[in-house]
Order: sequence, then C-alpha cells, then structure tokens
Amino acid sequence: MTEEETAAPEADAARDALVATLTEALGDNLVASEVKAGVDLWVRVTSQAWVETAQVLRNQCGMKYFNFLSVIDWLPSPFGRDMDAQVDQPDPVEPGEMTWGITGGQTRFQMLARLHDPVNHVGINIKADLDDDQPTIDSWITVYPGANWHEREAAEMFGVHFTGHPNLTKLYLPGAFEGNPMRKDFPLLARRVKPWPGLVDVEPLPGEDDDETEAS
Amino acid sequence: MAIKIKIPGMIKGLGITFGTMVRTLTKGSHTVQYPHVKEAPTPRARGVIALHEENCTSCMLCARECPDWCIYIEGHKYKAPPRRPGGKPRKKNALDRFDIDYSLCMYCGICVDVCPFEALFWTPEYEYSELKISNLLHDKNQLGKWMETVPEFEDYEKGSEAKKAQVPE
Amino acid sequence: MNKATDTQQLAYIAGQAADARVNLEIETEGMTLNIGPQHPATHGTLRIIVKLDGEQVIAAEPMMGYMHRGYEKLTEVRTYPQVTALINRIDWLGSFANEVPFIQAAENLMEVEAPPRAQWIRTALFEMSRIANVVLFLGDMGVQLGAVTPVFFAFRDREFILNQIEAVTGGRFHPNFNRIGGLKDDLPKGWIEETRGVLGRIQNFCDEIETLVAGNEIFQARTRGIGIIPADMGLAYGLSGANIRSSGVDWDIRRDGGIGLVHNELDWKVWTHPDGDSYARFWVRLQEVRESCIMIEQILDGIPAGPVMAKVPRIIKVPAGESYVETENPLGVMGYYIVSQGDLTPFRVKIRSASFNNVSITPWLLKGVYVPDVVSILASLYFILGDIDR
Amino acid sequence: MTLILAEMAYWQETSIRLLVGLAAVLLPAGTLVYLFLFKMMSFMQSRLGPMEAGPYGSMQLLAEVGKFLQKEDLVPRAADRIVFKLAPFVVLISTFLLVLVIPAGPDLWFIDVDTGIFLALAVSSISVIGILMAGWASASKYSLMGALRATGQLIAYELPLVLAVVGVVIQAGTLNVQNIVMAQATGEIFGYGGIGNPFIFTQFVGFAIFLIAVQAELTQPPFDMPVAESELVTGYLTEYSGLRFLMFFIGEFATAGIFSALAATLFLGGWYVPGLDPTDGLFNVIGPAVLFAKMLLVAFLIFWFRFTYPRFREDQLQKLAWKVLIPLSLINIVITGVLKVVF
Repeated sequence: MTEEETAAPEADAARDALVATLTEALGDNLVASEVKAGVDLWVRVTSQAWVETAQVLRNQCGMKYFNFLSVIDWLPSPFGRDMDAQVDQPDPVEPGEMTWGITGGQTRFQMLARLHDPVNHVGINIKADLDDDQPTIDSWITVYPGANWHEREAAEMFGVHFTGHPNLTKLYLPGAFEGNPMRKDFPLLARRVKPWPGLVDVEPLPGEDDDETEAS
Repeated sequence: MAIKIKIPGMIKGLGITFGTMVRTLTKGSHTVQYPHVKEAPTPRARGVIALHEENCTSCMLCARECPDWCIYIEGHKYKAPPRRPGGKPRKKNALDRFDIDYSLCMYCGICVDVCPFEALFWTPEYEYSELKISNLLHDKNQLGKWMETVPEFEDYEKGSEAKKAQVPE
Repeated sequence: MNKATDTQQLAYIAGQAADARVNLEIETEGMTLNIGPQHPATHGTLRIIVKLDGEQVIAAEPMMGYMHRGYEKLTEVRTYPQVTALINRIDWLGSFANEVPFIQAAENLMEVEAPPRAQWIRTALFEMSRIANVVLFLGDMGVQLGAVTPVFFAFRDREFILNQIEAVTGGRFHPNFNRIGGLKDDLPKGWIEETRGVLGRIQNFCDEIETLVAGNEIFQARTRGIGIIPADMGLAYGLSGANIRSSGVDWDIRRDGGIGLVHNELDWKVWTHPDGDSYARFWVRLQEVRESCIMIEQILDGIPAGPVMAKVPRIIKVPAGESYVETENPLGVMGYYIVSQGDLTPFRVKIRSASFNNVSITPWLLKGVYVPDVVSILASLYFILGDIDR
Repeated sequence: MTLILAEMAYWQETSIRLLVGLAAVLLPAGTLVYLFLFKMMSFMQSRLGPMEAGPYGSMQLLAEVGKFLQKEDLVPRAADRIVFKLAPFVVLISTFLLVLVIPAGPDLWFIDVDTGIFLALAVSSISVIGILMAGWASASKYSLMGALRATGQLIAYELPLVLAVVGVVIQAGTLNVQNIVMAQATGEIFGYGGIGNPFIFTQFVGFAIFLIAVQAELTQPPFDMPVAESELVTGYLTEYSGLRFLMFFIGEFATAGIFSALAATLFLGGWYVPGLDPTDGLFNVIGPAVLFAKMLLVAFLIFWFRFTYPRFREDQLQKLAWKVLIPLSLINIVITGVLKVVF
C-alpha cells in the first residue's frame, strides 16, 4: 500500500474539505464524521438530512458517481453462525448488546451509502440512523436515479420504507414472500434444517472421560 | 454501410473464417474428441479429493471447516498396543466413516488446506459422474482408491520460497 | 438529475419516438413481450418485460431474482476463508477478480499486507481473469448480433487462459486461491514461459475479432449510435468499468484507486471512447483485453522473489472495524463493504457488484429502441447474471 | 429422361418423376447440411463437428432425422390447429415446385416451359404463405413477429431477385431455362467463345444481387431476422417440434440447394462444361454431376457468408433492398439492354 502513503496528505486535505463543506451545509444534521488518513471517509447524518446530504455532495462536492446504497442491521444475530443449530432446536437465543461500527449509531437499522468523485477519486460513506419500529427514509431517486434498484433491494431485504420511491416493489424475492431476509433475526433455513456434520465428535472409549483429544 | 477505400471489413472477415477453415483442415482442430482422446489436466487441478486413511486422525477439522457441510466423519477411540514393550497402551482414534458428498461439494479445497496431518489430497481425476445422485457420496474406500491417481507435486517457478510437499508413498 | 441530462434524455427519446409517430393515425394497442427468463439473449435468467409498439420498445422493466442466492446473508454464517470460496461464484467468468477486493478489505482490517511476490502474482491472475471474462464477451457480442463464429473463437482462446489459471490455482472457474495475507501457493515451474505463448494467442484473437466483428460494416451499422449513455447519466446510475469509460469518463480504479495491486508499477493505458454507444463499449473492452496482455507481459518479467504468504494466524479472526475496498473487475467496479465485530465471520458484507448497477440503467436506456437493438444493447452492457442477482 | 419416359405408362412415369423429384430435393439438402452446416461451419470455428455417426460423422444427419421423428408433435393449446399443422407442407410445396424447372442435361428436365424462370421465381414466393401461416397459427408473439419480419423481408427481396434475373433474360433472349443454359454454352464474351459465355462474367452485378437476394429469401445470416435466434428465439419456428420442425428444416436447406442450382444454371452455365458440344448425349450422364458441383460452389458462398456475418436490423435490411439493390439492378438492366442493342 505504498501508493496510499505517498498520496495521503493530498487526499486527506480533500477529505477534510469534504467534511468541512458538509458541516457548513448540514449544520447539526451532521452527527459524526471520521477520516481515515488516506483511506476513506465516513459521515453520519440524521435521517431528515438524508436527501439534502446527497444533494450537497452531488452539487457542491462533485460526488457525481453513485456507488451503492444499503442498510446495516446492528442487532447481533440470535443464531450465531448456526453451527450449534439443530433441527429440533429452532428457538433463537436472546440477542446480545448491540455494538456499532465507525461513526457510532443509536438505532438498530442504519443506512449505508457510498458516493464517489470520479475526477478527484475520493469516496465517502454516508450513514444515517433509522427508526427501529418503522424504518422510513426519503428516497434518493431524485438525486441519483441509480438508487432505484438499490432502494428496492434494501426495502425488501430490511423492510425499510423509502418515501417518494415510485415503484417500491420486490426486486429479488417472489411477490408473496413474507419477511425481510437480511434482518439478523430472520433465520437462514439452509443452516437450520440439517445438523452440522462437524458437531459429532470421535466416540470416546466406553467408560472413560473424553478429555484427551489427540493421542497420536 | 459506407464502403471505404481500404478493403471493407466484410471481405476481410470472410478471409478470417476461410483462413480458420484451412488451418483446421491442415493443422487439425483445437477440440479434442473426448471419449477417444483425453486432455491431461494440470497436476494441481482440483478434480476429486483422495483420502490417505493412515494419516487421518479423525480430528474433524475438515468437516468443521467445510463451507457446504458435505464431509461426514465418524470415529471411535481405541487402545493401540504400546510402541515399546512394557509401555502404556496408547489411545488412538479409529476412522469408522469418512464420506464426502460430491453432489454438495463445491471444490473449494478448504478441507485439503486445513488438514494438519496430510491425509487429504487433490487429484486431477474427473471421470466419476454417476447416473444416480446418491452415488456421488464417496465413502472412505472410494476416497482411498483415488490415492493412486494423486500426481507428484510440481516444482516451483524461480524466485519461489515455497517448499515442495510430498505425496505419501 | 441536472438540466443537461434532462434535455439530453428528452431529445433522445423524442428522436427515437419520431418514427413511431406515424402510427398515431391508427390507434394501435401495445404488445407486451416477455423476454426471458429463458431466452437466448439474456445470458442466464434475466427477464425483461417490454411493452412494444410494433417493434419499438415503449417501456422496459427488468425482473430479477431468478438467480438470487443471498450471498450477503450467507457470508454472515461463514468464516473468512469460506467466504472467499463462496464469492467466487458472483461473477463466475472472472472469479479470481471477485476474491481480490474482499481479501484486501479483510487485509486492511487485519493490518496485514501480502508480500510483494504475492501482489505481483495476484495482479497477473487478476488480469488473466479479466481476459478470460472479456474474451467471452467479445465473442458473445457477435453471437447476439447473429454471427455464430466469433463465440467459438472466444471459447477456443479462452481455454488457453483458463488452462494457465488452472495450472496455478487448480480451478478453472473457481480458483479460491487468495488467502488473507497472500496466496495459497506459488507458481509452478515453467508457467511463466507458457503464459507468454498464451498471451500471443490472445493478441492474435483480438486482431481476429477486430476484423471479424468490429470491422464488419453490418456490425457497425447495428451498434453505432445505438444505446447511447451520456456520461452524466452513466455516473448517476453508477455504471462502471468499460460501460462508463466508453462514455468518455477517464476513470479506472486500477490507475486511480491506489489499491494494493501493482498496476501502478506497470506501463499501460486507460482506454476511453467518446461515443457512449454499443460500439464504443465493444471497442473499449477489446482494447482492454490487449492492455491486459501488455500488463501481464510486464508482470511476468517483473515478479520479485520471496514468499507468497505473510505471517497470519492459523485461525483468522478479523478485528472489529469497517472497510470498503473496490477494484476494477472485468465487469466494472466491484467492492465489498465489510463490517467486522472481531468474530470468525464477518458481521455484514455489502457486496457492490458491477452488473447490478450496470443493468439498472436498462429501463431508461431501452426506451424507444427496436427489439433487435434491445439484444445488442443488453449484450454490450455485458452483465453476468450472478453478478446482478448475487 | 423425357425420351425414356415417353414409352412408359402414365403411372410409371409419374412414380419415376416423383422419386427423382424427391431425390432432387432431399439429396442436395442432405449434402448441404452435412457438408456445410456440419462440417464447414465446424472447420471455420476450429472444431471438427460431428464425428461419431458413420465415418467422419457422415451419418449424423440420419441420426438427427431419427431424433426428430421420435419427438412429440406439439401443438400449442391456443394455436389454430389446422393452419399450424398445414404450414410446413406449404413451405415444402414451394420447394418441390422450384426444382421442376431446373434442367440437369440437354434432355433431363421435369418440365420445359417457355416461361421457366418466371415460374421458378413465382413459386418461390409460396413459402412466404407457409411462414405466415406458421407464425400466425402458433399463437406466440415471437412466432408472429418472426413471420411478419419474414413476410416483409421476402417481399422486399423478391424484387431484386427478379430484377437481377432480368439481365440474364435480356442477354439470353429467352425465359426458358434450358435455352438460357444453351445461350451460355454457345455464347461468346466479346468475340471469345472458348469457354462459352457463363453469365457470371457479363452479368456479375446481377450475380451479386441475386446471391444477396437469395440469402435474404433463405432467411440466412446476415438476413436471418425472421428466425433471429438471439432476439426471437427462433421466430416462426419457435413452437414447432418433431416432424414438423424437420420439414421446415428440410425446406430451408432444400431451398438453399435449389436456389444455388438456379444460380448455377443462370450464371455459371448450368450442366454445361466448356469445350464440349452442348448437344452431346454425354451431358445427359454427366450433366447432373456438373450441375451438382456448380451448385455446391454457389452454396459454399452462401454458407460462407452465413457463418461470417452478423445480421442486419429489419429497417436496415429494407433500406438495403430498396435503396441499394433495386436501383443497382435497374441500372444493370439498362446497361445490359443498351449493350445488347449495341453488340
């Protein structure tokens, strides 16, 4: 990663300037930001300022390139890796405490989008907290038409509602599908209908404790 | 359809197909008449997994790392006679069952990689298709038979610091 | 959408619709045509519902999901090495390139760096998977337009590249060769020399295709001025790779990204085309295959000696953090946003696949074209179904 | 043939004519499929093609026919059953009628009418009706679009086809196909009569237009929009299976053979070989072979184009026909007429 190190100071200036522009334009709606020197940039905005952020970034910062849009569900999976899952044990365990990633968070669902400046080659990750019960946010379609399918995907996978989306129908899933598969509390059935072959262990000698594992 | 002064591409294109035809007729085709002639895959080709049963300690690592859950191992412990006369009998793992379900396997090679005792090997053998999907479950005898087809490991290209591994026997 | 794009789009549609205006005298009812999911032109199971007026498309709506495999969910229950084996299957023609951004994102989080030899070999294989992928496009574009021969040339010469990939990785399609911290194995003896010969073949193939397909007047008549994507529109839809470069955007992550491959130490050129039509997309990809050959040629000369694997713990636990790495894959920009919480498995992986964005422009792009052009535009956008549906 | 037939009873004569007619249709079709579709295409694509059935896969065609015969004869539920089932026969009828006018020797012909070439070009259009029937009756959108494209295309290319032949007719001074061959055998090119006058030399433009138009008539690439596989699945053939598909298939390749034979007759001298007396009875023996060889030569060209070129779009095809080919052939007619008067 030698390239990054040499290019670091310049890129940092660019990223800091971005944060400065955003702070000026959004004010309190910019909740948090983090610049990783020469690597990447994260900002967290309020969900009210979601569209405004995109407009500012597109019109003032040259972020013309729409990269992707998605959602993170910060709920720790009640099923773990499903390794201990058994066919006869489908009940989820109580999920643990939520921990958030870069720029923090307060709610379970968080928007995650990324834009890119194709001229200066700087990218930005934008996050926004969503309401837990009724995750709703404004659609980006007016700013980036490419957000259309991404928002449909996020809507069906996480159950987020995008206000102003013209056609918020299911993209991948069949129309009658119920549930939001990418939510952490949605079980991955493929891993639950079959016991893990690695669960069985070598049969111990009859009448002995199996504390010694490898003997050879 | 602007015809340029140079030879039109349509005519040059005819030359390409004609040239290929002549080449195929004189120098032979690029295809191989499969059941009669067989291409030799490279020694590293991931065709089928062979099991060297003596090395397996039924430690379950491969079965646990398998992304598809397609390896089934059962084993039991037994007391082997001591190495030196008069010593204590050693506890050993005996392998009762080692099945790989090739209808599930995605040929990623993780099991071969994680095996700490060099009991699993790739062989380039590829002709083991079956009419019934259940026959694709290879048991340890079948997997053991594949051992004969395991090729020698290749030498490395210059500048490499990797050590060449050995196939047992 | 800014003003320039709006006017462009309106002018475009108006121009295309001008022919259809003849029909206003007779009130005709549109016809709905299902293209796919089992259609020869859809490279798999894409389904496009088009509303037709005669042979002209009034509206087109792609339907996906016939091949949705839920990779983002599956990655959450798999360890990092297992994920590498899985994500091979996203773009199955250029599998090696799929692994690279994921591995790099994980390496960023673990703060390990692959040794130089691994980086160089990685770059070589990365570019070879590009050749394996795009060569098939070059042939397939011909077959979509009715010429049967080029695709056989493509299969013929791709075989040599696949053989070389197989000789190193052991897998023709799904190498699973990248490891966090390097590569699984080193090159076998004699591989470099063989690869040089293969590159010659590929260059030869490019010449053949240039004459047989790109130089053909019928092909040009079918693709020039068809499916024009203005640069603004392409950027707003998130198009990437050759699709955006053929609209005149000079942007290539291999050059501009600063990612851990060695492209910046090589002497090569980013090809762009100002037209933005189907022909431009074909032409840019053709040049990119040639450029890849040039790159690999230089890599083969310059592979440094050394180990191919950095010191990495045997059980890989990635520290908590978030990392996004994207690379310039054969189909366009492919990126992985990894959220790790210090576990054996990633907490969340957002797979940003190129084809998903590339195809999302079709409802806009297909408006007003004729049915035969639907096929040529789809072919020139070049998507892999696995890359759309993931 | 006519001489022998004169002494036979009507039913004997008819059955012999029937057998020879069948052979004249099926033999070229089979040869073209094996030689060009199976083998030449494979060679042009660096592969060998069928190799298993018979020596060098020569019996592959029989295997394919057997396969088609075994398949179920599917009729879509919404299809117009009678029309759907009738369509392949209509296409085949056109093929069988076409073969009638082509002479294979000084005395070898099925019918000898004064307006032979006119008849041939007229009956060749019957296949359009069959294709339209197939497309309409299939109750499939792809079929319908394919059939409509086919109709538009065949109508557009009928014209250059006829106009290209007009040049030959003017030069030969007759519509009778046998006489056209004779005119080529005894003719001279600007005073040199050593090789006769195959009209390909004096009517090259006509020959080129004829080939292009034939390509379009046969709906082969670069004019295969009616069956355009990547767009319309297989156009009007989409819903057909088994025997009926086979009939379309035979019809396609038999027509290719017969049109090649027609082109060979009109432009390459037909059954005649330069240097021999055209009235020689020898030609009754070697004539068919000579014609067959010349037919293969023309068919080679047709199939060579087929395997090399991508296809046009429908509007481009119409433009090519109306704006390029028809004016060109009209100019050709004018020049031919002028030269005919001058020399």
